[in-house]
Order: sequence, then C-alpha cells, then structure tokens
Amino acid sequence: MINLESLYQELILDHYKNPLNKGLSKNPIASVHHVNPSCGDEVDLNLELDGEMKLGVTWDGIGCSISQASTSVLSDLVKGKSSSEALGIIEAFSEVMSSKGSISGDPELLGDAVAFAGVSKYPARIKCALLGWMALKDAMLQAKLID
Amino acid sequence: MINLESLYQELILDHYKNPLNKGLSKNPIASVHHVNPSCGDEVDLNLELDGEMKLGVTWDGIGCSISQASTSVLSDLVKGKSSSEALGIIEAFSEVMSSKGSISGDPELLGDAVAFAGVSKYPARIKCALLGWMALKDAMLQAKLID
Amino acid sequence: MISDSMALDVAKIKRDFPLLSRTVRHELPLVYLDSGATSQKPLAVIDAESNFYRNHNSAVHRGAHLIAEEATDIYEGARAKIAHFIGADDVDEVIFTKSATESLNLLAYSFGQSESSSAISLKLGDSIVVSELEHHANLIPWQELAKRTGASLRWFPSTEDGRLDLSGLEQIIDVSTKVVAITHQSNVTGAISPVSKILERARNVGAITVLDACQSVPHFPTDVKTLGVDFIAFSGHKMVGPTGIGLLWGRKELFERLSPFLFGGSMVTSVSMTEATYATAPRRFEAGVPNMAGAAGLSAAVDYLESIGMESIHNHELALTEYALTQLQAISGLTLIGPKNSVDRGAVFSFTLDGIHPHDVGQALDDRGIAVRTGHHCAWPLMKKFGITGTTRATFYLYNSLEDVDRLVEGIHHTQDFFGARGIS
Amino acid sequence: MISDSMALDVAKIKRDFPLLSRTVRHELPLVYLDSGATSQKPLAVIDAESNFYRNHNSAVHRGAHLIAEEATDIYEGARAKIAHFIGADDVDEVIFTKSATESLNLLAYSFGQSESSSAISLKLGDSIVVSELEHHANLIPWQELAKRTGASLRWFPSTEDGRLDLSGLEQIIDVSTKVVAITHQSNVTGAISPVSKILERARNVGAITVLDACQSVPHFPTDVKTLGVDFIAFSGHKMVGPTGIGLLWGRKELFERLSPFLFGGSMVTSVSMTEATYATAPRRFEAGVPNMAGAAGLSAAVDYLESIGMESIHNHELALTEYALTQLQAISGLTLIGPKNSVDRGAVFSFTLDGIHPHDVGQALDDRGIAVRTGHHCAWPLMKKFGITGTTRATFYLYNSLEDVDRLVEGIHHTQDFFGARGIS
Ligand SMILES: Cc1ncc(COP(=O)(O)O)c(C=O)c1O
Ligand SMILES: Cc1ncc(COP(=O)(O)O)c(C=O)c1O
Repeated sequence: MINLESLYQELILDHYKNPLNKGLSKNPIASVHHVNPSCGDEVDLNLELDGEMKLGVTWDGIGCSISQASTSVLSDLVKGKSSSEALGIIEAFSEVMSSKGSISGDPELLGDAVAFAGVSKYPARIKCALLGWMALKDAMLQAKLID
Repeated sequence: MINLESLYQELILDHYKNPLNKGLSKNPIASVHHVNPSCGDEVDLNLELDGEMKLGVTWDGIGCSISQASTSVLSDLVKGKSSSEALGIIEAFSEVMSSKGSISGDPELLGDAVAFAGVSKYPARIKCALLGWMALKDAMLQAKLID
Repeated sequence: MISDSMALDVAKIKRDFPLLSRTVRHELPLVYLDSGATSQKPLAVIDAESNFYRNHNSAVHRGAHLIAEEATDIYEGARAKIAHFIGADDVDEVIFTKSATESLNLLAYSFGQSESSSAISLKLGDSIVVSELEHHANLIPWQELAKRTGASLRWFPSTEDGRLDLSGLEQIIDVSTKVVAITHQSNVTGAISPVSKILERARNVGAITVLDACQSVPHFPTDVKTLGVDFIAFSGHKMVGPTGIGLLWGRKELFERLSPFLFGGSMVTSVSMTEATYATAPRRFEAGVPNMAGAAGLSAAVDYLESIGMESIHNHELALTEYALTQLQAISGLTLIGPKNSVDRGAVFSFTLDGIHPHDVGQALDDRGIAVRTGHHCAWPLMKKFGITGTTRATFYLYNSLEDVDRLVEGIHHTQDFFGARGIS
Repeated sequence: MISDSMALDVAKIKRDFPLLSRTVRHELPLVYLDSGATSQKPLAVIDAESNFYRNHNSAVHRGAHLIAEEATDIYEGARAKIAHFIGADDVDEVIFTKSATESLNLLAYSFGQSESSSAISLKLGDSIVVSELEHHANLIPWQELAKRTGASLRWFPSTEDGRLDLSGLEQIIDVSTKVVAITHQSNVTGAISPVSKILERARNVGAITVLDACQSVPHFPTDVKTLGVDFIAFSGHKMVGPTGIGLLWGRKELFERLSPFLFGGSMVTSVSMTEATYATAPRRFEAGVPNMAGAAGLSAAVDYLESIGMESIHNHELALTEYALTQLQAISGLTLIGPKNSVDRGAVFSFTLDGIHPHDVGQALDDRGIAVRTGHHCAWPLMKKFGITGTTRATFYLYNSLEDVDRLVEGIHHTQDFFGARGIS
C-alpha cells in the first residue's frame, strides 16, 4: 500500500528536523554544488579524507524533507568508510531508487537509508532522494577517488 | 456534377494546345515573372500600352493546361481594354475562382474565361488558374496603372 | 451564497472532459488544479483529432488529390478560426508553431538577423525589455538574443505583491529600446499586466512589442487590435486544445520584414543549390509538414471555448478568485505569493506554508487527489526575488468549482496537520 | 505469380487503417499512393493519442501529482521505444522535435554557435557537403548556415538515374569539410544512398555526419550503430505516427558539446535575470511543454511497425518495387525519373508523361480515386537538373498491394487516353 505515512517515515522526518553533519567543513578535498533544476533544491557538499583514507562529508542545502533527510542519512552512513565502500553504498541506494518499489535494500549495507525505499514508487521524488548522493559521487570523482 | 470533363473543357484544352499571345513582346512598359511555388509553374508576362491607353499582353511560360490556357484566355480578353476595365475583369474572375463553384461568372464580361468556373471546385488548382491573372495585376501595379 | 454568482454550470462542463471523471490515489476523485501547466481536453477536441486521422489525413498544401484538399481546408480553417478568436483582421497573420516557446524563440531568432530590409535588427547599445515575472520561455530567448547582438537586457521588477512595478517605466523603456516582451498574465502570481501603459510607452520610443499570452488567451477575451500590440504568443494545450501546437500572431507588415526561422519545404518561392527565396507569412514561418491533427483539434477547442463564451469563463474565474482569495488567506501559516485582491488578477494561487517545503505540500495534496504544481514554475528569477526556492501553485479553469477550492483548503489543513503532528511546521 | 512472394497480408493490414476504407471522388475506393508525403495511421495510434488525453494528460516533468507521473512515464517510455527501434544505446540520445525539419534546423543553428567548447564551429574556408537529391529541409538550413558562417556549400551531383554520383567523393569531401548532411533515401527517385562510403570518407577527414532518414526509418530496418553516423533526423507522421512530432538522434558526446536551440522551460540548470545554464540532452533540446499525446501515438506507431516487422515491410516494398518497375516501364510515353532496377531503391516512383503536365496527370488520377503527389516534391534543384518543373510521384507503403500498382497503371492509361483524345500528348 502506497500512502503518505509509508513515504514520510518517522526516521525521514527526524533527519529533516535534526540533520546530521549539516554545516560545511573548512578544508575539504572536494567541494560541489548540485541543484535539482525541476524544483530549485540545492545542496553544497564538502568531502574530506582522513589520514587512513576514510571519508567524511559535511553539507548544507535547502530542499524538501526527502532531499534533506536523505543527505543527512548519507553523510552519517559514509563517515569513516573507504571510497570503494562508499561507492558500493551509493550504487546499492541508486538501485533501490530505480526499482519502483520492488527492492527494499539491504539494511546491513544501507542502514537508515532503507527508510527511503518507499520513495522509489514516486518517480518525481527519486531525484530528491538522490540529490546528495549524486553530489557525493561527483565530489569523489573530482577528488579522483573513483573514475 | 464534378468530373474531369467539366474541369477540362474543350475550350481550355484548345487554348492549351494553341495559346494566344504567347511569345514576349519587345518593348513592354512592365515585365513580371511569377511562379507557383507549390508546383514550380512559371509565367513571364509583358504589359504594353498603346497611344489610347489600351492594354496589350504577351506572355511565356511553362505549366499545366489550366495555368497556360487561363493565361492565354486572359491575354486575349484584356487586349484593347482600358486598365480599369481590365481590373474589373480580373476581380470578377477572382471572385468566380474563390466561389467554390457557386458563381459561374458573367459571359459578357469574362468571355471564354467562364470555362474555368469548374476549377473553383478544386482548391489546389485555383492558383493555377490565377497565375497569369495575378501576374497581370502585378504588372499593372508596377506600371502604376492601378494602386 | 457565492455559488449563486457562478457564471458557468461546472457540473455540466466537467462531463465534457473525460479525464476529469477519473480517480487517482486511494480511488479518490481527481481535483485538477494544474491547468496553468496544461489544461484538460473536452471530448470534442479529442474527437476532432481522431476524426482528422480517420477521414482526412494527408499532407496539406501538397497533394493534387481530394484528401489533400480536405486536409488543407481543415488546416486553413483552423487558422481562420484562431484569427477570428483573437480579433485579427487577416488570417495570414496567424502562424502555427509547436508551442508558445517556439513562437517566442522564432521572434528572438528572427530579430537577430541583420538583413538590410529587416523590420528590426539589434546592435550594441540597443536594449530589450522584459520583466522579473517572465516565464523562462519569455526570458531566456531574449537573454540569448542580447548576447548574440550586444544589446542589453533590462526588466521591470516585481512588486511585493507579484505585480509589475512600472515606477521606472520611462527609464526602463527609453530610446535605446527596440523590443519590449512582457507577460500578459503571470503564471506564478496571476497578476494581469497593465499592458496599455507599457505598450503606449513602447510605441512612443518605436519599440516592437511582444506579449506572452499563454495565460491570458485561454482565460479572458483577448483582442489583438484593442491591445495594439505587435506580436502575441500562446499555446494550444493551455486552452483545452491539443499538445504540440502553438500560435504566433503578428502584424502583417512586420512579418513581411522578418527573416524566416525554420527552413525547409513549403516556405519557399524558389530554390537552387546555392540559394532560396522565401514566401510571405504564414508559409514563410511554417516549414515542413505541420501538426495538422493538432490544428484540427485546436479548431474544435476554439469552438468549445466560444460555445461557453470567453466572457463567462472570465467571470467564472473571477468568482473563483474571490472565493479562493478569502479562503486561502484565512489559513494561518499560509503566505500567498501574488496580489491579495481580485483586481486584474487570474485564478492562479501560489503560496508557501510555514516550515513545509512545496514539494512535500504537493505530495500531501496528491495523496488527497488534489493535483497542483510545485517548484519554481519556470520563473526562477521571481523565486529568487521573493527569497524562496519554490511555491505550491493551484490554478483554476472553466471546469473548476467552488467546491474544488474547498477541497484544496481542506487538503492544506490536512497537510499542515500531517507534518505538524510529526513536528514539522 | 508475384503475389505469392508478398511478405505481408495487405488486406488484413488495410483494415487497421480507418482512412483506407473511405471512398473518394465518384464513390471510388481510395488508392493511397502518397505515403512519401505522409502515411496513414492505424487505429492503435489514433487510440493511443486519444487514450492519453482521456486518462493521462498532464504536463510532463513538472507536476508532483499522479497524473503528471503517468504522463512522464508515457513520454519517456516513447523515448525509450524509439531508441530501441533505431538501435541507439542510450535513451538520452533521442530528442523529440516537431518534425524532421525542426531536427535538421536545430543542428544547423547549433552548429553555427561559436562557443569555445562546441563540438563544431564553422568558419570561412570550411565546407558543408550535401547532395543534389536533398529535400529542401536538408538543403536550405545548410545554405543558411553557410551564409551565416562564411563556410562554402558543396554537393554530390545526381546521376542520370537519380542516384548519388560519388565519382568526386575525395574532392567533394576534403579536409575543409566539417559537416556532411545527406539523404538516406531520396523522396523523389527512391534511390538509397551508399552511406557507408560517404560516412567512411567523412570520418577520415573528421567531419560530422547527418542523415536525413525521413524516407528510410519508416521503410527498412535502421540501426544507428551499424550505420556509424553522428546524427539522424526523421518524422513521426511518415512512419504511421501522429503529426507534429519529429525525432533527432545523435551521439551523446556530441550533444553534450552542442549549444541548445530553443530556449525556455525545462531545459535549464539555473536561471537568473541575466543568464542561464543548460541541462544535458535530451532536456537541453526540449524547451517547453512537448507534444505529449504525439509521443504516446508515436510509441504505438513503433509497436505497430514492430508487430509487422521492419524486415517484412522492407521485403514487401521490394516486391512492390519490382512489380511496379516492370509495369510502369512498359507504358509508352512514360519516363521514370529514378533508378530503373530495384537495387538499393525504395518504392517511390516519380515519372513524367509525354505532353501531359504532372498537375494534369495528378488530377486525372484523382478522378479515378488514386492519390499521388505532383510538383517538385521539395527537391527543386533536382527538377532543374532533369530539366523539368515537376513529376507525378506514387509512393507505396506496407498497406499497398500489387493491385494498387495495377490501379495506378490503369489510371495512367486512362489519363493518356483522356488527354490524347483531346489532342494533348
Ligand atoms: C527526404 C525528406 N526529408 C525531409 C522531409 C521533411 O519532413 P517534415 O516535413 O516531416 O519535417 C521530408 C518530407 O517531407 C522528406 O521526404
Ligand atoms: C506565462 C507562460 N509563458 C510561456 C509558457 C510556455 O508555454 P509552452 O511550454 O506551451 O511553450 C508558459 C507555460 O508553460 C507560461 O505559463
């Protein structure tokens, strides 16, 4: 059953109210600005790398609950991960998003991000959920962590 | 009844076979070249004026039986007429052409040109029938005989 | 009771539009409040297109055969109908395009050509005037024209109420101004532009004037002669007509001195391998096999609108506007972006809700069967002016009722409750 | 018997096309031989458009509501279907336009922009190559581009048989050549161009290649990857699809470096009053509300063609071509303009009759219920090459039978008799 409650899960609204890692860090290795041109939502994302090549993400943005919460969840999820781990997570999440509700996602891998599975039934919102994720991928490309 | 015989009257085909005033005169007061862009048919028309301000028309062209015959009939019809008489004839003929078969035309005024009344039922052919007539009108404009 | 003053029998009209009887999420009946984006189509329009294909489909202006004659009659008949509908003197002043967007781009490209005989030719030092309320379709083509020619772009700002601020009229339109291109009615705020003042000033400095009539022609009687404008552009799909057909009307003497835009079949007077000469309007601007079924459908759309009456449609929308303005402004936490009264204003309602993003509002309304649009509505600069990323927009048309306003208001309350209960807003 | 070799059950196919069962002058059944101008539409296509309007009409990519989602699915589904139909790897390589004419003009305008990042930018000394067989739509846009940029226009001549004369290949396409734009199949002579040779040469000199596929995609299997071309343009209305929708396919890496053509809504990434940045293809080239019902109809058209099979359609037309070539060439006083054999040739037959003007031929055929086209077929330079003002042209498609050839031949005899008896011809 598709309904508003299944789309806007508590967890999503919690992240929207209290976003994690919001506020841009000072010395990123890559910095990107992404916009969803159909609605004007924006995200700025800074990528950091520690001495052990583990990622850190800080961000700022304006947008709907889905895009903001999704970026918040993402920033928490990839913290301390290697870039190849992060890429795996991004790909798994993208797959869930394009599944039209048929894939719910592996909670081991995706953590809180599985709460967004319902979004994939609303084609117009998939871009919202992916906004921060595509920004991170872009930042990793820029930093030449992936190609 | 619309049929091929009513469109291609003997008179039209006679003029097509033996066109009148075909062959351009030497010293026109105005000379025009008109093309029907949808089929490529062309007419060159020379306008002359005698001492008594009476018109003369010679022409050359390539085109379908309707356009050629109609120009032939026209050239014969306006010969020796004043420009205001010629304009009256052109307007009467145009009216017949745009009548969709409802006006057959005054034989007193239009002479042989009434044979073209059937053309007005074939919208795609009206331009053929008018090709020479519009050329004459244009030539009269150029010669400032009308405005 | 307000419903007494309604000029139209909406229940009857709704039955003419097949889509309006469908249900959406949770089997709810649809409340369609997105006509500003595209309108629904009455059965008469759908049937006119299908009848064209079933009985008269053939390339216009091309065949020597009966069906080609019939197709040409239908196509040119549609042109004549549009001309009459907007009060044009001459059928040849109506050009079929694919959309208002194409119509406006056609002008911007043609104005950029610098043939010596051109009606207009822009250069460094010239200016083009638009407004902050423009839809991207009546903004970006002019930005690009300015870039290509070195002309500068100027604009009327928006007032706090989302109307055109004409206080700088004499400075913004001055002797350097060659083109003034203005929206007739804003698709965001619903404000109807004070065109007569602008056009008068433009005429005084000899500028060419263009109206974006996308949101006016479908909604109230529009007469190009009374307006005294040079060109107007609008789209079939917003006036109960088919998709894929747009209109450009312009004064004949200007069309004669305007370079063609798209080049190809049926727009020439002669062609050799190295050059071509071009026909006069409308053919000049209609290269290729056109959207003939679209023209057939558009003709039926005009018949439909005329059978209801543009004056009645306008009055009906006015009644809706008055009711909606009262009801919406009574909602606490709602900010209306646009004029707060019904003077010179269409039934377009953009608003924001405290603490809830427009996209989330749209989603919650959709869940109740209410179709609205959210985002920047292709008027991004206006959003920036108001310091927002977007609005939720509800737009009304002849098939909407006062009850639809009530459903919207209910939906907004429900949205506030839903997110409020979850600590948002 | 030749009919044994027919690949298609024409009687059955004809029943799918409502218009083909109508009668024309004197209550005669219609013989439609004008598909080269525009094809007829099967019921499935007509119904797909009307179903879109009845159930899913909404502005794509714009609404946050259910119907907008459905409309978007249908529209993007049509794109995917077209991509698959022409063998494109990537859906984003398919652009919806209003017609092949617009597609070709889009390229010619975009090639004329001189952004530093452009895929192509023409200047004095560069050359553009076309052919003498081009339709005006693939000739005049390039003439105008040449004029705008100072590039020169060159062309392959036509052979006596109406095929491309490639004898000057190395001279005509040389290092100065930046664009080669060639018809895939002539709409006048039916000749299928030897594209692989031309494309190879063009690649060797680094020129961008464009195929006018208006008369190929509807008639035989076309695979953009096998062809190895950069862009192809074609129209929906010639492939049993709706009017008002055209296609442009191009290689993604080229689209990324090509300036947008029409500016407006839905093609931007950001907009301020003074400038805008643009999305990637396909959005980049699709400003405004598109012809959504047209896309729905086109999708059904592709399904229809695929259900019959493009290979079968091709074989069917080949059988028609062989039969028609024999029958037409047996008529004394008839001159065929185009290849005399069926090698690399479509079912397009242009001819003249001694002493009878094409317009008169067309009229006489129309009187017998036979719909053909007459005139220069928007290929005026080719007419001049052959020293004629026009031809009569009969074009065949999947719904035509050998009997239609017989009816045409009968009609021609009757035409000769009619005018012959009156002393003409
Ligand atoms: C070979 C060729 N190119 C281009 C065109 C132009 O197509 P359209 O008029 O659909 O844009 C046509 C058809 O008219 C054609 O046959
Ligand atoms: C005011 C205004 N101008 C222009 C347009 C563009 O119209 P279209 O997308 O039909 O070309 C629209 C609608 O989207 C509009 O509302």
